Amino acid sequence: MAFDSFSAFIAMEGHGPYVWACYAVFVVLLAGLMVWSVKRNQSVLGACQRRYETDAKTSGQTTRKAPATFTRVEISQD
Amino acid sequence: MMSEPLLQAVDLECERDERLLLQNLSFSIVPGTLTRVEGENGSGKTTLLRILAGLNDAWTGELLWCGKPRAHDRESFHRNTLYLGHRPGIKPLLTPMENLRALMAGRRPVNDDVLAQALAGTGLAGYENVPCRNLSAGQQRRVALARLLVADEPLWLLDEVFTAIDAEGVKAIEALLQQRAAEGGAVLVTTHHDLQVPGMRRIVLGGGRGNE
Amino acid sequence: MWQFFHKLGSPKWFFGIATRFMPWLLAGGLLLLAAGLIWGLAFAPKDYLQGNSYRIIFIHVPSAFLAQSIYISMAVAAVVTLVWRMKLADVFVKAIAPVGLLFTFLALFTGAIWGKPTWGTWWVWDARLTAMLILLFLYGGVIALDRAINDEKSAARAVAVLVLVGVVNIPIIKYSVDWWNTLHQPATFKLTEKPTMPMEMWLPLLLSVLGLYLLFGWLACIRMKTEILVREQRTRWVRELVLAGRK
Amino acid sequence: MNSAGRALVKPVEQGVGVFSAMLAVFARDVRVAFRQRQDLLNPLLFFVMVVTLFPLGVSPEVSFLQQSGAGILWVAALLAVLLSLDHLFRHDFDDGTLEQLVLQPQPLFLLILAKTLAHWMLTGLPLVILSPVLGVMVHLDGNSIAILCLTLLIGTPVLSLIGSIGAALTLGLRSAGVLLSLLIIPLYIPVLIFGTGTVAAAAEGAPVGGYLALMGAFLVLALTLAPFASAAALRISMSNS
Repeated sequence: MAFDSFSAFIAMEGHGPYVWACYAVFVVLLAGLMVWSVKRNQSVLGACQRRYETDAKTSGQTTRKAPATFTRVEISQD
Repeated sequence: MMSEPLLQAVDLECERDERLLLQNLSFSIVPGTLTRVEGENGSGKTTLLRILAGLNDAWTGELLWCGKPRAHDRESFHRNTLYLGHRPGIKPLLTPMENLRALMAGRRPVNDDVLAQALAGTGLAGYENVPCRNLSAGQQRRVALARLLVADEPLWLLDEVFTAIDAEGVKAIEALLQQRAAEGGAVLVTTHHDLQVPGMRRIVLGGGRGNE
Repeated sequence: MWQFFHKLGSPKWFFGIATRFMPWLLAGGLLLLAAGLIWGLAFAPKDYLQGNSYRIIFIHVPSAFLAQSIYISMAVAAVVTLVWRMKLADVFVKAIAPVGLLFTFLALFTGAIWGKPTWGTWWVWDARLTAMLILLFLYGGVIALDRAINDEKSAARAVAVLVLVGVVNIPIIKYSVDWWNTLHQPATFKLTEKPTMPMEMWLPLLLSVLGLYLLFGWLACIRMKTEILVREQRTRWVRELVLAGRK
Repeated sequence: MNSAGRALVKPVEQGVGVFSAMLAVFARDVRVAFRQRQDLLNPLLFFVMVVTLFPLGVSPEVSFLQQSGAGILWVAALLAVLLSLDHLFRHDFDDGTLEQLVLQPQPLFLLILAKTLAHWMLTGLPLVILSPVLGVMVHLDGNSIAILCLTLLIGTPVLSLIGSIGAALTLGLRSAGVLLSLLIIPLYIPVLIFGTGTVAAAAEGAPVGGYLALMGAFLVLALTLAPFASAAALRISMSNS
């Protein structure tokens, strides 16, 4: 141990705020990126699952495309 | 006289924005034929033509030029292919004459008399030295079409040639394409105009398969 | 050889390998990083010139290392994308560019904080910091271009061109910034340049660099897996994999 | 349309030489630019205005201007070139001439080189010619002005060449102008550093031959590499449209 006491370790002879701020930001950002990456992975995975499930339900009933008619849309004028 | 195909597509596939636009498309383009690419809006006609012309590189499959992969001799492919797209390739600030000269410059030098004749052939006699921005949309397209009257490329890829052209012009262009095919050129067109030419081949996109 | 190369580019193959390696990467990375940082913070001797503020080196240097090596690895992947059109290479570039941006930012941020006790000011136009700032801009450009192009394949290829242009420029930028620095403020005290560094300082630094590289490996794997899921969700193998994983 | 005299269709074996194709591209761009002279003036006006902002915004003091004049002029020129880059391919892209350029049976990078040189001649070169006047306005001495012009003369083509890569990459995108600046400015930094550094060195009486040679090396590097990158980028942007 390079320090005499725990408080000396925190203070680091006056350089404490700088050192600890750096470490805090480093840890927070790195952990944040890691957590975010995991979260995103899971959300994409979930989205895929939902998609496959709905696909499985609707499979077989392919929707036929309605032909274009270009009829004018009636707008009620109340 | 059935000669070797100029351009051959094997299992062409193109995906765009997560959508499979072209799939399992195989066909060949033979000299002396007129082929029409058919399909509804959004079926990939323009994309297909851009792929064939070499503008779009985002496809898989094989494209053979005179039997060899096109990538092997791109320069010879480009030298022998003429593409006219939706956008006519006409600079509004230049005159028809200057535009035509610039379009021909990288391919084949043609003297101005010939170009003037070509312009006259598209009905633009007298407009040779008017800036193109003063011409109508149809006239601007005619400037681009004037290239067809002097082009010696064996393969023509024409996207929506008849857009903004009047009825008389359409008839004349139809005749030109037919005559070109008769001479041994290969012409591929996309158009919504009801093109009726005897012996015309079809490539149907969207649900259908290639080659009639 | 060719077969192997082809296999290397297959997303399915990568997915399996990545899943197998990821726990090891994560555990090893966290362990080494924690060991390096604790050693550096608490046990490494004080620097006789800078005092305790030098302990920032144990995160500043690894971040800077990664910031640079990530860009270089992106450039290698860019060559692969452009020459062989390997899917996995695009995925790699897209997945790790934000990671590179983060490490560049961390290197800059820790450098700036370190500057305060050392130079008495938050920011000095020091050659290294300035070069790092430009690297941050390069990362920003890569990410902005990737976001701006809708079509994935075009985006990947455009980004590859940009990354390659950037990597050709990096040595030139580095050299010119060094020269500019000597022109304007001759021979300042450099943060990390030490003629001699005792073993007790080197070892924790080495540990944290290694740990961070392993963590980067883990980050790359999970982000690439996500990206592969997004791109390949219509393929059969992803479908089977996802549905099998649910049970 | 009589076909009597026309031979049957045969493959085209021989084309035009690449040099005359390049010349045609160059000539067309110059001609188009001169049909719209106002556009030629815009970067120049921008250049003058940005330089004017510094005495107004910072200080009109002679000593300040003398010291930072070269830097101000360089930054202003860089921004002016950046501003004009958006047009390098955009109009051609919109009217379809760019498609036809890509399809020419010529090496694309050489055609792009011709286009870029035309761009430099129409924007960079006028800036170089105007810079002595502005140099006088920021109280640079004669020697500094001469060196400044020389660095701009070597540096602005590099700006155009590197910029063409960015212009090709951002072609057809929304907010392409801002994105272009984001991509390109970091790559401009070495040229800027050596451009202003050379003038500073000259002001201190140091020999500048070596620095100028180095800038020349940048130019050679940009001339050989940038057109390839632009051509690749252009093909990608074309595929995407």
